[in-house]
Amino acid sequence: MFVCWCGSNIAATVDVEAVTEAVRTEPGVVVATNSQYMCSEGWQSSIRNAVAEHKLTGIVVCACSPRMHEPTFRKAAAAAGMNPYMVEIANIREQCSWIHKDKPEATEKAIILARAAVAKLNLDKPLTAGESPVTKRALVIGGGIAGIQTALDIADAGYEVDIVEKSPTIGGKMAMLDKTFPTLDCSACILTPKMVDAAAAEKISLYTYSEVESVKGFVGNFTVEIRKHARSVNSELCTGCGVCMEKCPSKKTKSEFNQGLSNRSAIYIPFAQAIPNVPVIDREACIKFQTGKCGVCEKVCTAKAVDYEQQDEIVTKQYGAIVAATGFNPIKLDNFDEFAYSQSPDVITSLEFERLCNAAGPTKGHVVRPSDHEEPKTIVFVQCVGSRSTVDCGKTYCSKICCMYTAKHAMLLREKYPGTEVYVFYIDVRTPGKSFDEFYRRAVEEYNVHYVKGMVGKVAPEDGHLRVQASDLIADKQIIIDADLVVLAPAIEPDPSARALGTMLTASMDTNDFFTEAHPKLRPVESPTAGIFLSGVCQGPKDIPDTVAQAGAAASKVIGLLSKDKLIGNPCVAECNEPLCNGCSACELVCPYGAITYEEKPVFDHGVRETRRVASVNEALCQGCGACTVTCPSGAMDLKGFTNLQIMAEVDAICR
Amino acid sequence: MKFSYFPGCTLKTKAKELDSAARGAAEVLGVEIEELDEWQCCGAVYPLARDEIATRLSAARALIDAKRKGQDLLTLCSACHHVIKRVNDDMKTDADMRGKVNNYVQPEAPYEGETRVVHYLEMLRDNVGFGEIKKLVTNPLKDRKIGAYYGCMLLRPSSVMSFDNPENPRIIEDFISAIGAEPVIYPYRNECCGGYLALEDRGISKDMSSRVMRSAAKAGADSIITACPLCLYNLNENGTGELPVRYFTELLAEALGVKSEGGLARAC
Amino acid sequence: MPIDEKGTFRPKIVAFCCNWCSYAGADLAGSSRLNYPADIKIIRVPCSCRVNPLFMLRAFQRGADGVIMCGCHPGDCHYTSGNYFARRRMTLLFGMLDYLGIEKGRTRVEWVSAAEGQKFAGTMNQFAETVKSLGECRRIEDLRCKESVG
Amino acid sequence: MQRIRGMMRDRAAEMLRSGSVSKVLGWEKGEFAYDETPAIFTSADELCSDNELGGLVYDGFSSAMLSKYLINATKKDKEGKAPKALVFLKPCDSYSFAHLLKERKVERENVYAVGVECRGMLDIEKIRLKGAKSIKSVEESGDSVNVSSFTKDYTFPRGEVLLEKCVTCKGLDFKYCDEVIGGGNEINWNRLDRFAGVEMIEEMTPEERFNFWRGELSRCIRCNACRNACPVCSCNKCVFDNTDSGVQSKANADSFEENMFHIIRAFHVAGRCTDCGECSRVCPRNIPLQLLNRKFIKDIDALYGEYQAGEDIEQKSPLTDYQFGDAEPSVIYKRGGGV
Amino acid sequence: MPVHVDEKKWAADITLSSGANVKKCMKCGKCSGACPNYAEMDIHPHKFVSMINDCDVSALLASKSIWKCLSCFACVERCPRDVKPANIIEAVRTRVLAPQGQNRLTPEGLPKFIKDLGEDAEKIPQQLLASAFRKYSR
Repeated sequence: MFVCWCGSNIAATVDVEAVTEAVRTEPGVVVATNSQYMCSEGWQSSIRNAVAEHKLTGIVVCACSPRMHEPTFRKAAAAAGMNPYMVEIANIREQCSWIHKDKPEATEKAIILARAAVAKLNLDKPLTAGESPVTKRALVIGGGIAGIQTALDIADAGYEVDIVEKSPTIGGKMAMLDKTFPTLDCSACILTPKMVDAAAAEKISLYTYSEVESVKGFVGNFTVEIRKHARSVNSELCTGCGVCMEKCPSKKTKSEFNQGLSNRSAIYIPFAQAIPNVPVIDREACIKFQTGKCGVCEKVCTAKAVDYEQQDEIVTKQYGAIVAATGFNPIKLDNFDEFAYSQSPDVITSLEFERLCNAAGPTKGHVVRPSDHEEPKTIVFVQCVGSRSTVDCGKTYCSKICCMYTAKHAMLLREKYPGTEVYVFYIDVRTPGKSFDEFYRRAVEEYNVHYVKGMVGKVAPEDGHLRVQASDLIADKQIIIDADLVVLAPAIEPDPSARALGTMLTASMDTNDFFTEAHPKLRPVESPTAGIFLSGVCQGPKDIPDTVAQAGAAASKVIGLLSKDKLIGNPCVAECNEPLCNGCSACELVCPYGAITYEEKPVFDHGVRETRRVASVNEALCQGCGACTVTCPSGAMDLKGFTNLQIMAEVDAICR
Repeated sequence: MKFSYFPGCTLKTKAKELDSAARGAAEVLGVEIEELDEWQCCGAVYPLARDEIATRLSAARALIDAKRKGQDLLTLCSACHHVIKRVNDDMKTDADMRGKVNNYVQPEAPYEGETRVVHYLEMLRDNVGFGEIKKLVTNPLKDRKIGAYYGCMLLRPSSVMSFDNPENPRIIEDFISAIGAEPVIYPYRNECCGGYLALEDRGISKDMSSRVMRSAAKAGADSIITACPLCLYNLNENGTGELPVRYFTELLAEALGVKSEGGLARAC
Repeated sequence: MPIDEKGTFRPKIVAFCCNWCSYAGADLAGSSRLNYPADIKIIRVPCSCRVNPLFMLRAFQRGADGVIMCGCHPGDCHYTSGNYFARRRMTLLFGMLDYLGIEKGRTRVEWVSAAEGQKFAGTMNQFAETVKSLGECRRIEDLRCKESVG
Repeated sequence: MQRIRGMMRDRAAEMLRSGSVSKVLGWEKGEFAYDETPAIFTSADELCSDNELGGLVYDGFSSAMLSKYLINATKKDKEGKAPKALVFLKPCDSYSFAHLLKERKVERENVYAVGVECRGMLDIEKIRLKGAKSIKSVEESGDSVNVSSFTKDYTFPRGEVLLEKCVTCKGLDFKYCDEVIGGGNEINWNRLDRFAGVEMIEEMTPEERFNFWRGELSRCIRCNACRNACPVCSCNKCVFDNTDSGVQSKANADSFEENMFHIIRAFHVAGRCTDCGECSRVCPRNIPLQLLNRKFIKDIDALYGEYQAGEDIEQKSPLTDYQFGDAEPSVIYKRGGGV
Repeated sequence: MPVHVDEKKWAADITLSSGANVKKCMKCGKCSGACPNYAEMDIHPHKFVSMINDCDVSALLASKSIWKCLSCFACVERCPRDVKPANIIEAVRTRVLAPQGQNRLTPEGLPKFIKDLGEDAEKIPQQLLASAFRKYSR
């Protein structure tokens, strides 16, 4: 029994001496002592000495949360030659000293917690963790900048990596952007080389127009089914000449890539630099698929690549690690019609504005009103549309990127069209980041953008203008602006595919469907589920620099995992006491991992040998949740490390 | 289809045509309307203060009466609808209020917001169906360009009223299409007409009502319809006068070929 | 009746917390220094689905005055589905305890995520208050056990 | 009944003679006119004999359920071969049979299941309570029951002397039977709602509920009859007998401690109980144990949709299944009565 | 900032009666941006929220804005934080009307308004009178 002071963290409200004395007489306790910092190297060696001297078979540490130092003490026990799972921790810091002010009360509770830990330890059995091999290949889900960067870094370390992207090309949202803040360099110029690298890298395989269908297995040994949607074009044969797109008679579909600001053909490549440079047929829009008549693309294709018969294909592959990089979307603005988004074509989102600005966009970079293609003279930007909102249609968080890209948009407008008046309505301008605030100040000071603190209350499309009614909180007045173009900065939200993927990966998500990290500060790129890593906005709003940094961090974690030949498993797995097993299958039904199977087995029960149908646990698949143990009517299923008797012993110790 | 019906004071006096046209149309549509036996004025404005009980009682009584009959409560006047629906929401969600009101009214069983409050327009949309109305129209109002005026009370606050998208509603537009006319969308259809300020400060009502009417006229409407007697009064008396304003039930009755005393006789 | 020097009743409360969400939530409550009564003692389990209704009965039998179970929010279970099973089990158990005449306020289930330290402390304060107001739970307790232990 | 018995005998004897089955599970006469007991017949002669105790019988006292006997009757021998048994099942017994199939306690191929018509079983206690003592014989004819004792003869309306479990009969359908003898799935007696008893308790105050159960459960003598009769309680080794389970039996404990046994047992069979009512029927202390199980059934039906164990063996039982939108445990706080 | 004791209590009363949570306000000003009668007001919707938060109640009680708010709920509807400024304005108004003799509109005073309207007076719907009395008197 070792009691830690944690400096004054514990010792200030818990009388550690009293705790030490109180537990000394508990059954099984041989040594009881306390010290300043149990987790320090010095004390860990004293633990080692005590183990050797008193031939200890188990240790109870009264200290901070086991979520903090359980691994530390287990290592110390192992180093002392003990079974590392013969360690129990009584949490007398987070769950005692930090929350209670009254010293006698806190001390009493600490003693009870220590007793419960002793009671549990007395029933602990040495456990041996199983080992499992590591498949040396990684899967990256999502082919935006986050996924591309992660894959490049993993491949660079010499491991194979597959990217699964659900749209026909990699590139993601970054491919749609015009310039990037705060340097104003062209987005395509810095992204395209990376896309090309990803396509060319020997270790990287791209699965575009594909989705993850199912995920089974566990860290080091995932089995993933990937559905390759039928492109209707044979990628091997296609030369990417583009004749099919020119000749296609169905040209009325809104271009997803251009945010609906232009139309595309039914057979299409989203944009010129798309990778792979192979078109897909949108079967909903294709005349051949809808009516059976047409077939123009097949006729004009000299490479004979068009294949109407192509079917979806399921590819099954093994991976050691999976990276989620599913990215984001701006929220739908249906519930923000006070800004008239669905009532006027001249009210646009910032992503639509990016396409209007972009030289490769639908207007060749001319910023014009979508309604009449006139150059706007007065432009109003509205910040925080749906961000920082506690009403149903909004998001409670700050979307982080809008302040900076709006400053960029305003600046670009004023530079290109010096005759324009540009207003930005903001609640706060948030610019933490290197050279960010300077960038925003340039917009105000050098480019004369009108920043107004206040919110727009209504946009009324009238007489070909947009009558913007807003408040100016500094001047304490309501202002009316007749604008030609209104640009809304919508909140960003995780891609809708993330939710289903989270369930498949058993990776936890927060209430906004962002993936949760294993620790918000110390393990920001790992999911709490082993073997699942997070890259980019799927974990939380981020700009490009942050995304690339996180992508690299996720890659390094993956590389660390793949570099191991074997993984030590969790020994706290379910175990079937065969003579007790009824063979009823209840446990099999509740196991989320398919770790339980039934076998006909000889069973010795009271000297009788019988062949019975009994449950058998695959220790490599079992994650140790314990669902089976409770559902088992006969008590045959138990969970190592958290056995029925152990938990009841804890209950008894607490209640006595 | 049978509904309890709360007409409200104004429909018994200045807005008789709103009421009579609604009853006439309902007959054609096969909707039975049963006026509550003893209703009292809803108070016309919803008491925002949470500590006001007395001003909620008449709405609560109407709701309890409808519950007793096991019927949904149909309303027509925007103000009545607003008040009754919000009081019902209080009864559902505010335990404190619920206790106090029940204590006052002493119904046989405590009322907990069980009654569904349905506006006539919602009834047309959800119970009859605009498609069905289209079929029953004998006198489609062709070549008419009509601007729907929602005002405030039907739509807001949407969390309670849940009538339609509060910033871009379509129920009256769909109604206009159903009776064969062309709906005209204009940006001020959900902005205030000036409301009760008409009594004290007519200037404000004039500004606001004129803005609404101008906005509709600019968008190409040849008339405006509404469900609210006060909106109709303000637009007619304080608007620019460039467009006629009618109750939506009048046009419904007209389209369904219902003969009515008074209402339809008015020229517009 | 366990009564402290100040003469107030000190209930015994057992809290089962799943390792991934609620136990972490409790840790967060701790590191945020959010106070709740020392009467509450937490038992760590891997998942709320590990909590056998038997454990709760055992706690009452051994003299607990209240038992609370906390797990990940529905949909967020680390093991995908554990809390769904736990939810059904506990709902039925609580219904049965109520049916046997045990006060409803002595049992509770609350979903607390790792980020909800505030909620954890709030829940515990509220629960302890309720249990305290109900007084000592004599009903289900096995008196013999108490005597033999001590 | 005589006619049905004849058909049963003919059919069973034929199956035994042809070797299609090696044993028949039925009922034979007991010491008195009303205490028939389950019996295993291995020869046609034994089955058809009409001497004092021998021979297959079937009448209003054949209430014991035979389903559970199949577990042992069809157990594999040393060579791993399982005998095939014919079993007679009343409608409610067939649900329990189905449940045993579902939990793989009995393999379908080892059983030839014959459903037999049931018109509700008789309750000797009720007959006694009506004044009939020293009963010599009981004859059933139509809707009346003729009881003759050594002193006097009585006639009772059948509906008044039915077993409690039959008064609240859940239906006369047969599940998973190979054939049915007799039939008619119309209940022709005055049936009470099976949840009426549960509702009555639910309407009590917590204090009353507690006192009610304390009164009932304190009578328990831990004879284990309920457990032994229960078709769902078929564990190889019961947790109460297992010294490693932490809940092993504690005989002679404080009286109310026994409610732990019954709560745990009720929870163990929750979602699996077929509502056969054997627990209440066999209890020598007349504890209404079925009211515990029915509480779970009622809650399950209300919260997770109607579920009848044994109805469909492919269906997941409610406690091994879930829905995202399931009710939260806090629903119980909304129920009336107490805090 | 020292706050007058009574004002603190008033602010608490008003907050309670309004059912609004002024602490949730993030000072974006959308309420005032949405208000259709902003020009007529001396103190604007967003300031009602912040002044209640600061317990600066006397100024609000004297404000003419409470008679100009139309209860059109545009501010309530569009507030991204669900603060309900209109409820606060209403709560201030009820507080002003609460003492005896503070009614802004009385049955005796009504004929004057109606006379002002001239021959239009007969068109006034009941609804207008009822709502005006509710808003201006107790």
